[in-house]
Amino acid sequence: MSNAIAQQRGLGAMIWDYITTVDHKKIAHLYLVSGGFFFLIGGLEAMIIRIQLMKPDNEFISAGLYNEMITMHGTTMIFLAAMPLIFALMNAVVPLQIGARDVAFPFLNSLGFWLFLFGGLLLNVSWFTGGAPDAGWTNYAPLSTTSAGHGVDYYVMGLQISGAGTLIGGINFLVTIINMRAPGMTYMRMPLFTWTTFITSVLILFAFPALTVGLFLMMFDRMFGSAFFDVTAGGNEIIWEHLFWIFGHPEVYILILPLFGAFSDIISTFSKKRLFGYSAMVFATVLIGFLGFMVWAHHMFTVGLGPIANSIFAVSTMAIAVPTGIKIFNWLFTMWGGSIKMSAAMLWSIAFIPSFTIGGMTGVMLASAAADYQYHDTYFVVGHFHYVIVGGVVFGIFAALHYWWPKMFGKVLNEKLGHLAFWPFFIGFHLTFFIQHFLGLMGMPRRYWTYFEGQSLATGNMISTVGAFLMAIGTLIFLYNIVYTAIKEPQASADPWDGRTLEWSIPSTPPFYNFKQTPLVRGLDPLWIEKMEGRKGVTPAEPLGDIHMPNASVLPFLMSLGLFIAGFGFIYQVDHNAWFIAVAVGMGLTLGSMLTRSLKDDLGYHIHKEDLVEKGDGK
Amino acid sequence: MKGWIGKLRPVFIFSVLTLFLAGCGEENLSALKPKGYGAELLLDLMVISIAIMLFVFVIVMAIYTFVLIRYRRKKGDEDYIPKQTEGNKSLEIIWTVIPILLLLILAVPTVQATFDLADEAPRSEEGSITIEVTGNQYWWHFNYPDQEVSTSQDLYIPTGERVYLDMTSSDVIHSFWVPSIAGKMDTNPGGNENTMYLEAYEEGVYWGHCAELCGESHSLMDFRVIAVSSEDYDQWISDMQNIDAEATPETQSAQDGKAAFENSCMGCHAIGNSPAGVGPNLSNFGNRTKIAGILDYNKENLVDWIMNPDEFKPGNKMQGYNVSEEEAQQIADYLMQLDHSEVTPESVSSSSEE
Amino acid sequence: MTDHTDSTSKHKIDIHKKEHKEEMIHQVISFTLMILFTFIAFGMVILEISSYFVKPVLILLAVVQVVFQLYYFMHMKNKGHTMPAMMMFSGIAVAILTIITFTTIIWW
Amino acid sequence: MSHDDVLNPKQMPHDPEKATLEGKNKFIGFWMFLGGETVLFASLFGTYLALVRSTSGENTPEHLFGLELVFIMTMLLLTSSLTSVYAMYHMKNHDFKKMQLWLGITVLLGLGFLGCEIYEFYHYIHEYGFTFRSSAFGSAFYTLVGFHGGHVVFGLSWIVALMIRNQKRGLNLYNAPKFYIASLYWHFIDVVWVFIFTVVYLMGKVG
Ligand code: HEA
Ligand code: HEA
Ligand code: HEC
Ligand code: CUA
Ligand SMILES: [Cu+2]
Repeated sequence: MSNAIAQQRGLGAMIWDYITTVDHKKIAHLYLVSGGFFFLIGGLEAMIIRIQLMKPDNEFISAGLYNEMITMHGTTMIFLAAMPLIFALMNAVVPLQIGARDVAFPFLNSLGFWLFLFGGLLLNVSWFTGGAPDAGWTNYAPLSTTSAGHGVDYYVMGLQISGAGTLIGGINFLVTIINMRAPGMTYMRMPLFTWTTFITSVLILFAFPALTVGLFLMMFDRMFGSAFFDVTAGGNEIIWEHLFWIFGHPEVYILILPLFGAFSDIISTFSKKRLFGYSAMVFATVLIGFLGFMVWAHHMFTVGLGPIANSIFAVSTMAIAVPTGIKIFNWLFTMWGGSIKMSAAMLWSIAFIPSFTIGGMTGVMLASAAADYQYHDTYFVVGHFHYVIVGGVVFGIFAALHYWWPKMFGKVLNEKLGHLAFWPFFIGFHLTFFIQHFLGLMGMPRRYWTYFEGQSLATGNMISTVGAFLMAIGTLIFLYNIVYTAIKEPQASADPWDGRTLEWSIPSTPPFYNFKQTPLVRGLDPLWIEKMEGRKGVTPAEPLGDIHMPNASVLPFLMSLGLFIAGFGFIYQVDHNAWFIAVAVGMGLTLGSMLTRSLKDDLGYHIHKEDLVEKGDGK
Repeated sequence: MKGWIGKLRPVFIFSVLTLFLAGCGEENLSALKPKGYGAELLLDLMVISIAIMLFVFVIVMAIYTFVLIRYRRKKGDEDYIPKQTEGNKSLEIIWTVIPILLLLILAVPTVQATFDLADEAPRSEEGSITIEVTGNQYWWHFNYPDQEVSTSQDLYIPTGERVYLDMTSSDVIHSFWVPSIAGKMDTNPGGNENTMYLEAYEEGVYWGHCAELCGESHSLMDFRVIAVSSEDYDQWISDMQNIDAEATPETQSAQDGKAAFENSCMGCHAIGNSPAGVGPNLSNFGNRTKIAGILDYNKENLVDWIMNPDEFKPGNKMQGYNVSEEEAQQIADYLMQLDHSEVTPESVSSSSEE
Repeated sequence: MTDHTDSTSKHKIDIHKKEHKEEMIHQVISFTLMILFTFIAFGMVILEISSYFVKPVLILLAVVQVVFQLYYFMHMKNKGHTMPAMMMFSGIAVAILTIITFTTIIWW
Repeated sequence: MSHDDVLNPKQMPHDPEKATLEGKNKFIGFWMFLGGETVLFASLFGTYLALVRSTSGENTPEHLFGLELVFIMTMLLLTSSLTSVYAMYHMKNHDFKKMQLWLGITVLLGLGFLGCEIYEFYHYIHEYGFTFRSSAFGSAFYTLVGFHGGHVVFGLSWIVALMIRNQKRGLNLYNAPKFYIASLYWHFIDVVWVFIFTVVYLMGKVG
């Protein structure tokens, strides 16, 4: 029986420990490192894009490579950077916030991670095997179905595998939040980050199947000769667009909602105030999630759906501004009358409010269906979505990382360097993307490899590129901060921010079983309540007892590896039948691991209460 | 929607936009300088929406600035514990209802404009012009079915009149966009035909772009809309109808070029009316201002293009023929004298500059 | 759960057995109805009744059958199923939206 | 509750499938999964409905489909749904033998269904030359019905694996949730079939 206490037995042991771990806190580390890695790759791709567009008639990279660059930039950033970073936060924080010892499905949690990672690796292998996907991250048919080479096949297989991982992760969080809450933690006492994780998981559950089907159809068309999107055989290319956006629009709320939650927690902590309008915030989250499913066709206003459909989708899209506005105002009024501390985490959150508001407002402008005939597929749209994504999601990830870093790694990120990273990134962000709105209106379509002298687009693009470099500088300072903190900063206390929620009631970093005794929750912001009543920690809900823990397992890794191998088989069987061997080997590995999992009992093990007492804090 | 919005527009553009940029882009490329009905309608709509957004933004920023200045933690206040307010019903109602009202103000003109731009009713009237637009990787084909005239790359339309477009694609999805005259519309392959209309106010040459990613040379799939007076338009149509594809060119070089062209190029290119083709229709190639939509129009460039099209438009479909440099020179001579009409982009831009 | 004394749990088991029996009866009834609906559905098609009428009825019959499956066979009517029910309904809502789209605003 | 209790319950509780936390998690988690599957199949149905008229040549739904076989398949699958209900009934009464028996019957009925389906596909391909690649309708038909068939295969393998694995040791609190969710899966397969025979076959026949 493996012991989950990480022992310092050298690098090999540590790697093995991470490969087999089912501990949500370690899985959070895995997500963070791989998501961070992909963020750097996506950022590098963004820099190459910006360098190419720096001046008119530039030929820094070729047109074909440029299309691969934007496709991989969009795909990497959305699926392989933003999503995993969000999953890192959810894994690190949600079980602690609800007072749980573990997630509902530790094994599946690990499987979800490895599927994502192998899917992402598969996608990126395409760079080295003759060309990355080049049909845009939206992969519209028939451009994608007719794209030469195997790039799009990698897109299909890579996203299919990592998408399965995301779906599994989503179900895990749903059940964790439904079933694993500590006594007294009613739904209306859950911290906002937990709430938004919950709604996000619901969105994942209902949005990803549409992508799954879309990818299957794309796979069949490209690899097995079916005719879904092939108009010459009676197919219809618009089906892909619908399936993609039925998934794609909820996806953007999957990205932003968890960070709305993180901002809520951060803003209330650093204003020393309870979140203003808690129930309205919860309601707004649910409403955004709900409306998020009825608006996808706003990405298709120019497809020719007709004025009736366009009008309906325009109005329903605009409706989302209402719950989002509720949130913005509630954050403002949380700070109102508070005592605002400008920590680095708070700085990112403060910067988020106006940035996201601008992005949201350009969103509403886009929602105006007829006006979108001008905006659509121009840099105005690029401006819009980077404002919400970078100004919302990326700012949010930075804020949340600063906030929860002590809980994840036991040290507070250096505040000075935190501020130092913020300013170039913030200024660079506005320089890069604000000007793009005007470029769009001045007639610059998106996904343009180059533009010409004499179109008055040069100055704007130059400014935009300069801004991107500033963002890169900010990112590098942040990376430096991580290293600096690891070496120089002292161990953090359990509650460095004067926190309000349960994660701050246990040591930083928490013991692997999280809570020695399950806490009793007596209201919203349980730790704050206890502190106000003069107690040190949270009242336990049970006497000290044995703790049941799951076993580590290498099977999730093997299952994902199997699909990775089978992925190559599917991609290349078009060229040669022998590649079906890879399919067989890979699927054999995956199905064999699944069978092992299902036939071998895995009952976990117990930590005895005597051991808990001896270990004191579990440190 | 004209009226007050119309008056607001110049003021607005002047005050806000010029703040950020010296100009608003190229005269005939920018959506901010409308020269046609659609673009104007849409700019009005944008102005309404920007006004609403600015209003909201000012309010948000006012609260924001006040809060940040007033409630920032000060030295000595570290232990101060603020009042833990739960919320406020009337505030909640205010910031729910006011946005709803603002959005309604935006929704009404949005729906109106959406239906307006889809209005096909006048089309059935006598004499209305229909043009079939086909997007191809990476060029545009325009066919005037009623007049039996075809052209590529340059779309001629009369001013002050609605011209209806029936739009499809021969390969992947493209999107037809002339920012200063109208919005954009996708061209779909297969049976999903789209329609839109153009109405240009002034004579002029307007830039058009392909706005949907369609492959390597997506960014090079430019075209032009040439708006001319209705007399000139009629003139142009009749000039085009009377092209004699067999006419013998004047110079010897051009005559040789014609022979070489017929030998190597006719499989894809047509001179005279051809509702569709593998390559652009070259009937009035002598009147172009650009080669393949992007290159400056001169003989040198044309020869280069013929010898090596892939260098200028990566991935384009002009391939599989074999001509020598000399033949290319002759073909260029031939093609450049195919100027059958007095109505040309030059004639328009010179007249509109006066 | 294991700490009931023997006599009460014996009693409980009997009660439960009875409950299970009753539930089983419901399930058999719903099964019979489902079979009946299937007969009607196939019958209508074989008899070639006008399609304007048949199509909605077929859909209706399918929906009723599925309700039986969910509520009786899969116990969604029992307590402890609020979350499952909520998720199924959300899923069904998205499903309906999707299908409406695919039958209306995609051409031909 | 220690794990010895889980594997050797001295006394089975009322709802053995939900008696442990793991069981409860599986139960809720599986329902969530079914919610997702609903959207998955809806996307497939939507695609099918959008492409059902994109036929080529003779091979239209009216022409291809025969109702007799579909009727038999429907009866097999509906009955198997009932038999798996019986199995769960016996599980709740802690009667492992009978549970296994009814699960066995379920599997047999499922295999019968699968046999018919394979025959049907074979028939279309060889009699009519109607394949996955013939037309957009062909692609959509085989994909929708094939996805369902794939679910049947997976469901059957799952149930058989569970039956064999637990043959010797009987019902306990560790495997009860597994049996229960496998049966939920089986019902869901039936739910999907109800729509397939209605939307694909019956409405296809009506035209
Ligand atoms: C995190 C991601 C994210 C978020 C949160 C949003 C939020 C919104 N988006 Fe955005 N969007 C994207 C990511 C995102 N979007 C991406 C990636 C694309 C491009 C995809 C591609 O094509 O590649 C896109 C594209 C896109 C389009 C298609 C454009 C086109 O291609 O032509 C549209 C059109 O309606 C749109 C609208 C909106 C709206 C109305 C919101 C709303 O949710 C915004 C709501 C917020 C506010 C409005 C601000 C706060 C509110 C108040 C202060 C209250 C008062 C306000 C008013 C009364 C206005 N988005
Ligand atoms: C989460 C989503 C996300 C994020 C964070 C970003 C971040 C950025 N994006 Fe991107 N973007 C998209 C999602 C995102 N983008 C999508 C979906 C598209 C559409 C794609 C399509 O059309 O299909 C797009 C398209 C897009 C375009 C339009 C391309 C075109 O249409 O032709 C541009 C152009 O400026 C751009 C720029 C940037 C920039 C400058 C950043 C910056 O914020 C990046 C900042 C980060 C860095 C600068 C990293 C710094 C680090 C280093 C440089 C060190 C590297 C070191 C090592 C690797 C060791 N993006
Ligand atoms: C296989 C088909 C094919 C052949 C053969 C071919 N072309 Fe082309 N041609 C095209 C296509 C396709 C384009 C449009 C390229 C683009 O813009 O993407 C084109 C564009 C052009 C243009 C620019 C048209 C414009 O409207 O600006 C010229 C000029 C031209 N071709 C001349 C020739 C000559 C001369 C030859 C023979 C020596 C030739 N082509 C042979 C397919 C062909
Ligand atoms: Cu055609 Cu882009
Ligand atoms: Cu959207």
